[in-house]
Amino acid sequence: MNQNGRQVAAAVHSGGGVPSGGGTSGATDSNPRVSLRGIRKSFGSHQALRGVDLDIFPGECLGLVGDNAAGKSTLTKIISGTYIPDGGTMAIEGEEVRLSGPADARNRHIEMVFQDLSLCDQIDVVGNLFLGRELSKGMFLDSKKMLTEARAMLDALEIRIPKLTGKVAQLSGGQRQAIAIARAASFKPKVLIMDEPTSALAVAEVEAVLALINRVKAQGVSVILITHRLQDLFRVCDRIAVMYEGTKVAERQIGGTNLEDLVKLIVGEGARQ
Amino acid sequence: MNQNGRQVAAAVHSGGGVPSGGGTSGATDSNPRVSLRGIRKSFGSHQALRGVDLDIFPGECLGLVGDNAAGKSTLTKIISGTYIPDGGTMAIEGEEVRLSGPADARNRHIEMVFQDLSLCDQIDVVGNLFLGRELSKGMFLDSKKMLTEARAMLDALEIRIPKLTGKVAQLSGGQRQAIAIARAASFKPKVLIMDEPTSALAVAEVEAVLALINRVKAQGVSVILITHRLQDLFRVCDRIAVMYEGTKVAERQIGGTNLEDLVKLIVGEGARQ
Amino acid sequence: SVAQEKKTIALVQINQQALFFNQMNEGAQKAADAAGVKLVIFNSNNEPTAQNSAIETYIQEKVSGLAVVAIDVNGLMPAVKQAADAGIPVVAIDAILPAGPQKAQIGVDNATAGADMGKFFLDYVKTNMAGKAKIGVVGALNSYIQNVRQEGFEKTIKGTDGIEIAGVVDGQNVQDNALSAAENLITANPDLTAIYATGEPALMGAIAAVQSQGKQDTIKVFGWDLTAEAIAGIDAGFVAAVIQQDPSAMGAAAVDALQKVAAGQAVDQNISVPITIVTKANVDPYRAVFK
Amino acid sequence: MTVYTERGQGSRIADFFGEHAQVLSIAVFFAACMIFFSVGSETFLTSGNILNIIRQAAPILIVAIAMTFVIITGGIDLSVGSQVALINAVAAVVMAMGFPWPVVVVAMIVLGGGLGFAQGWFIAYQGIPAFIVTLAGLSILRGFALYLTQGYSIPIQDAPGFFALGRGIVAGFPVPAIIAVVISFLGYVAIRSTKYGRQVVAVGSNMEAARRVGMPARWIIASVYIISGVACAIAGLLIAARLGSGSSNAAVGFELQVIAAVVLGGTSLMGGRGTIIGTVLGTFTIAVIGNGLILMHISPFFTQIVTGAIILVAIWLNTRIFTANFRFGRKG
Amino acid sequence: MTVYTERGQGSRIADFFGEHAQVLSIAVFFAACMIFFSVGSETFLTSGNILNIIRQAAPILIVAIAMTFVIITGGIDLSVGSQVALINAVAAVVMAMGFPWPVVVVAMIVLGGGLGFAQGWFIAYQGIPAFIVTLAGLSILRGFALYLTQGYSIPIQDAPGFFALGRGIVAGFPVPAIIAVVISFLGYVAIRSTKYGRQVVAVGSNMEAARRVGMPARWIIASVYIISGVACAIAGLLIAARLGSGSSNAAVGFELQVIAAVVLGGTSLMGGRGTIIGTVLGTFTIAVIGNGLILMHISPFFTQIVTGAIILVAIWLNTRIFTANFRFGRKG
Ligand SMILES: Nc1ncnc2c1ncn2[C@@H]1O[C@H](COP(=O)(O)OP(=O)(O)OP(=O)(O)O)[C@@H](O)[C@H]1O
Ligand SMILES: Nc1ncnc2c1ncn2[C@@H]1O[C@H](COP(=O)(O)OP(=O)(O)OP(=O)(O)O)[C@@H](O)[C@H]1O
Ligand SMILES: O[C@@H]1[C@H](O)[C@H](O)CO[C@H]1O
Ligand SMILES: [Mg+2]
Ligand SMILES: [Mg+2]
Repeated sequence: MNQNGRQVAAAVHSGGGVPSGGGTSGATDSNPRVSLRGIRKSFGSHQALRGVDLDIFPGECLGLVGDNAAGKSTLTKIISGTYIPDGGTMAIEGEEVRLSGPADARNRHIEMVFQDLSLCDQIDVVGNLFLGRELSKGMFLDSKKMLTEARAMLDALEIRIPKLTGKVAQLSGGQRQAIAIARAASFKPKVLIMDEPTSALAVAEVEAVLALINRVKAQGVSVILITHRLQDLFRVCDRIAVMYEGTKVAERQIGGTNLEDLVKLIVGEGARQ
Repeated sequence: MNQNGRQVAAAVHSGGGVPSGGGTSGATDSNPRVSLRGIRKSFGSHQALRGVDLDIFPGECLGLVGDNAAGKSTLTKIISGTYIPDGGTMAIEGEEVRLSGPADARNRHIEMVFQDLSLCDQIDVVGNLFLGRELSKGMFLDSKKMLTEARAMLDALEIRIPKLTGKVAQLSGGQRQAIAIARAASFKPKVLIMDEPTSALAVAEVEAVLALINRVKAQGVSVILITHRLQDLFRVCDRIAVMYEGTKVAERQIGGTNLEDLVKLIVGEGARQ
Repeated sequence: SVAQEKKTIALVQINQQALFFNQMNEGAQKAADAAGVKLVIFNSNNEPTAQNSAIETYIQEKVSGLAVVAIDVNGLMPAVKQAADAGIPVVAIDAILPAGPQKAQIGVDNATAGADMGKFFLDYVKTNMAGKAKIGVVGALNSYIQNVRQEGFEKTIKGTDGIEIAGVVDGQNVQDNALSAAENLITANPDLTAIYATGEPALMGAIAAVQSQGKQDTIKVFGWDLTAEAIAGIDAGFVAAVIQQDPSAMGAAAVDALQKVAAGQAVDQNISVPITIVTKANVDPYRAVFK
Repeated sequence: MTVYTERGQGSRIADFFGEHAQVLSIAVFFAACMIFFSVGSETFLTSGNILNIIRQAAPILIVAIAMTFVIITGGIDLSVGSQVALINAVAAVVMAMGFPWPVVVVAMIVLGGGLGFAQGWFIAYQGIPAFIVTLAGLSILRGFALYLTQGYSIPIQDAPGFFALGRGIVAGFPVPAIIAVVISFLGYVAIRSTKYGRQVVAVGSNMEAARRVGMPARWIIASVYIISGVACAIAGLLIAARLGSGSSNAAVGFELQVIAAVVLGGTSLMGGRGTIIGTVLGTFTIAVIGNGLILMHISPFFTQIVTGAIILVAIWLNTRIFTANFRFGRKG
Repeated sequence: MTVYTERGQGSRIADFFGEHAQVLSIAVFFAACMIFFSVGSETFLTSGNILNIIRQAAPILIVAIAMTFVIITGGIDLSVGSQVALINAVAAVVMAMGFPWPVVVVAMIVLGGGLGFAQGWFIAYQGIPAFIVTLAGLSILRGFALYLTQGYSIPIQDAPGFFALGRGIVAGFPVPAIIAVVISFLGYVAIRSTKYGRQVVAVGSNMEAARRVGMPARWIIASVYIISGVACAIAGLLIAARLGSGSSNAAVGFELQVIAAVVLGGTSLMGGRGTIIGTVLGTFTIAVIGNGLILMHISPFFTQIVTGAIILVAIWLNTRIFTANFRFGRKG
């Protein structure tokens, strides 16, 4: 895949500097890595998503914000293959795809940090980091190598976990979250989705995650960051999309917005018609 | 219990404006509502708490901060009767008690919002709000009354949950957290412990929770707030305790500290000997 | 090795849920007490391999004789041969083992007894039911012996004018299952006039079903194995006839045979313990046994 | 043009179907069985046969109601068959000793509750998995029944009042059926509308959460085994009254029948979710199948095969067609 | 004086005991049983008797190993007894038709895998609870065995090679024991050290998480039932070879024995946690108790009571003394 022009892409793409509502996010010079159109998803009679369009470009970080229950997690779960949408299309690097499931998405280098973390409590820290990607020597797990690499993965996030061969069940909330982040970030994703990755992290660890985002962005990774810590957005995001009750109601270049503006967009004040 | 002098208490108590380390938090004019001394707790060979002293006064909000895995959740779970400490003493309003379990703590009006929320997925929103405190008419649940009151409880937190008779399993992360908060705050607690209550909440909801804390404080409730959103501390807390690797390493009056100072205390820089 | 003075004989039983087997155990115990030998009993709870395992264990213990009531008559043979090879005499009770090293076969000829009951039934129908009957069978398809009894009976009555066979229901040798099955048999065939039950649980179920359906006046029950309930049924008139084996005598005969073999005496290869078809006419002596 | 619109109110009917998918699907399946057998056999729909089915199903239903409570807490009781057998045997033995039957009935219910509590204690207060405790109970209690009866079936004589429990008819309905209906109704109300029912669901849904909100979690868990014990006692008495005897042979394999009925009714073995209506329908579905197959003159060699297959198909339809359809409701 | 100190490294021994509490406690209990019976009976420790126990336990052990996989995924297989009976019966029928025994052995293993897959398909791909699928399987498969044998036992004749599977001795060890040991070893390695084993644990620990990281969750679940089917086939063949016959009555109640062995070995019925060593110890504990009680000449009226009580006590000690002590380690 095109390894060039990433930095460029991050800078060049335009996409609704104005709120774009039900429409597309506008023309752009670079090609989006992932492009969603008209995504709908209902659970029973509840319409979680009511037709969402979204583009994510290589090397950019897109902030996804919105009120609780706006549909952020649901939307990103569709990108990661966890949910199959009821309607709408998804294109990866221009090619329309129907993800058959998370395995499919992972094979296409789409990784996600889930809001619920999705760890296996009875498996140790190393095992969770390599879950679904176990290193093996012939038929057997290469535990030694995994242990060494696991340590490196966690160090990058500045998280302190004394015993990597302990089960994750009893770790503290922040430790667990760090494991989920390390797992998603460490295997060279092209799209990295983080659903409130820093909610349980302490100050230093939050800094490490933000640094991580800037690092992978620089390598051309497309990052989607869901967070309610709005000030963080301004430190890593290039563009921000705002969701409201299952729709995307606005999109802003980071330069064209500020905290106050975002808060207003999120709660639907002023812009409401 | 003494309903007077709450406002006073909140203002009057002094307690270590200097870091107090292993010692007590110093003399004070008002009597602490809860007073911990030398609390220790191990899980297997892991020492989660290594002797913690802490006082919480009526009508004050104590911020409890610290790195991930420092032992904040464990400490507060001891106050709420969820864990029985291995050593140390706990006094409530001057009287030494050994909590026999969470029921005991709840009877003493100690309420807690757990980091893992502790909701029953298969029970509806109303049921979770009234869990353990069901209203009944004779032998039967008074569903109607509970439904009405539940709506009021949630409105106070400005959370939007369309269907209160739906199961909580499928609600969004923020909605679930709001339910847990409403449950702990609504039944006239004397001690309200909140373990990262706003981690999954959107902006407006966070504001509502902070407002709630200030409101209950004014009514004389002792609040313990664990959070990694340090700036929030300055909006509601009167005093801040810092934990590090299972010990309390510092205590600050809110006036005597700032963000930078707190971050340093948390990561152990400068103060390390 | 075995208890020093006393010799030990082991009895490997099918289960203890049917009275039949318990009476056999009692008979064997009495005979053992009389002969001054120790009797140990293993209850295999209907599990065939458990019987083999028990025999293998008794071989290790070097018991002086084995009596077996087989569940799987073929499957028990390797263990029987193993015992014989180890010099331990074996006798079989009730279930008929295929040819092998066992010293004796004790019990009734189930096929013949089934046929005898068939003949009795035909006579009974002729004299008491004006030659017409619709009969259903409550069987235990998982019991080899009871299948033999069913076949022997069915062969005899099949094709007789006036006799209609309504079908077979499976009580699985469990009393409550037999009850439900028998009740359903009765409701499925409102014109049913007779039931043949191939064993104790089946008969118990059939009797209770007739009572619960209030069909004492229209249905006659024929079956195997007396119990207090069966005697009450005979007294009430709706139980026409019950084949009574003599399980206690079977147990005793097994112990006696083993004693004889140990003493070097010859025993009959087939020790037949006669059956009695018990009716109102000859039930009295059994009242004492089933109180 | 930014448009802020609120989500529409969901269709109430779709929500209703979605929430009650399990019960609805077993109801549909039950109706299908009824229609099938009514067409296939003239006898099936006769009142005699229907009463028959209800009477036969009564002991299973009573225990299944209790088992629903147990399973909702995330537990299981494998010992119900043995409990029934033991009560059945003890009742007969005690009545043979000459105690009047009403005394025996009360004593047996107390005994059942006691047996249940003993098991519940190990499960709730000692933290031993229910599966293993009640598996041991299955073995131990039937062992006691066996020991007590020495394999004899103990006849119960001259207790017409007692027999009426099993065989009597009141206002055209068999007494066991009336008892079962009353118990089902109590169970229904308890689960849906009482504080205790809420506690049972809470413990099964999230035991630690229930404990944290101050519920007496251990006691609640122990209590469902007491309920199960009492239900087994009632069932054991009904069976004794119906058979007119007590025997250690009673209710062999009963536990699997009961659990099958409960699960067929949509109660989740993972705990936290279950309904009494589902259990009632599940029980009658199994009873109707057993009865119908005999009426249709299916060879007895096939009954086990056909019964198993029908249950599998029932659950399969349940899972596939109903639940799926409702869940992914407006797929189109 | 603020003191920043790091927590000390935990004691490795305490951690080891804490982590392996389950296995250690069943090991201790097993050792206690061995000692008790050695003292109680002279025959018990003879090599003949020990080999006997091992041979007798082999089929249970083989299926228990497979069941450990099933239970680790959070599933259950209640149909193992019926699968064993069906394979047992079919093998005898087919051999009676004159097929050479090695062909029959291969065919039965394929058949077992097929039966397992059929059940696994319903469970994994159709989302029907394992309990209900395999409960239906229990009924259906034994029904087939019954139908096939018409309730009779089918003798197997003149197949010395086949008989050797069940009765042979190689290098002083019974062939079934050797097979069981090999299978246990394979199971041990698979769970601990292979990617597949990791997948099995992951699915049992958090099925949705396993799916989200791209594991073929459904296939993994289906696969453990195939393993179970194959294990049942092997056990069914060993039993057929040992008994020299096939019968629909084989392995009645086998499922509960197997599950008891697995649970006794510390595998959690909630899934995600289990060990092969525990299962091996659990199986032998039950086998030793069965054998020991025979040798101690316990009255058959008491064996059920005693067996159940011993199992309960074993688990109780396990839960109370060992686990508790290690968990709350440094309480003092
Ligand atoms: N599996 C599900 N089944 C039913 N409803 C669901 C499911 N997942 C989400 N929903 C509903 O869809 C809506 C959107 O949920 P979602 O989790 O996407 O919100 P969110 O924007 O991530 O909120 P938060 O910030 O609180 O995490 C909510 O109303 C939620 O109740
Ligand atoms: N139930 C438990 N069993 C074993 N270890 C535990 C248990 N609970 C907590 N711990 C350990 O105790 C330590 C402190 O955990 P705790 O949850 O109190 O941290 P915390 O300060 O709340 O961290 P965070 O900010 O990440 O929530 C951690 O190392 C954790 O692994
Ligand atoms: O001969 C016996 C008895 O008749 C009893 O009914 C149980 O099964 C048979 O083996
Ligand atoms: Mg979310
Ligand atoms: Mg915490």
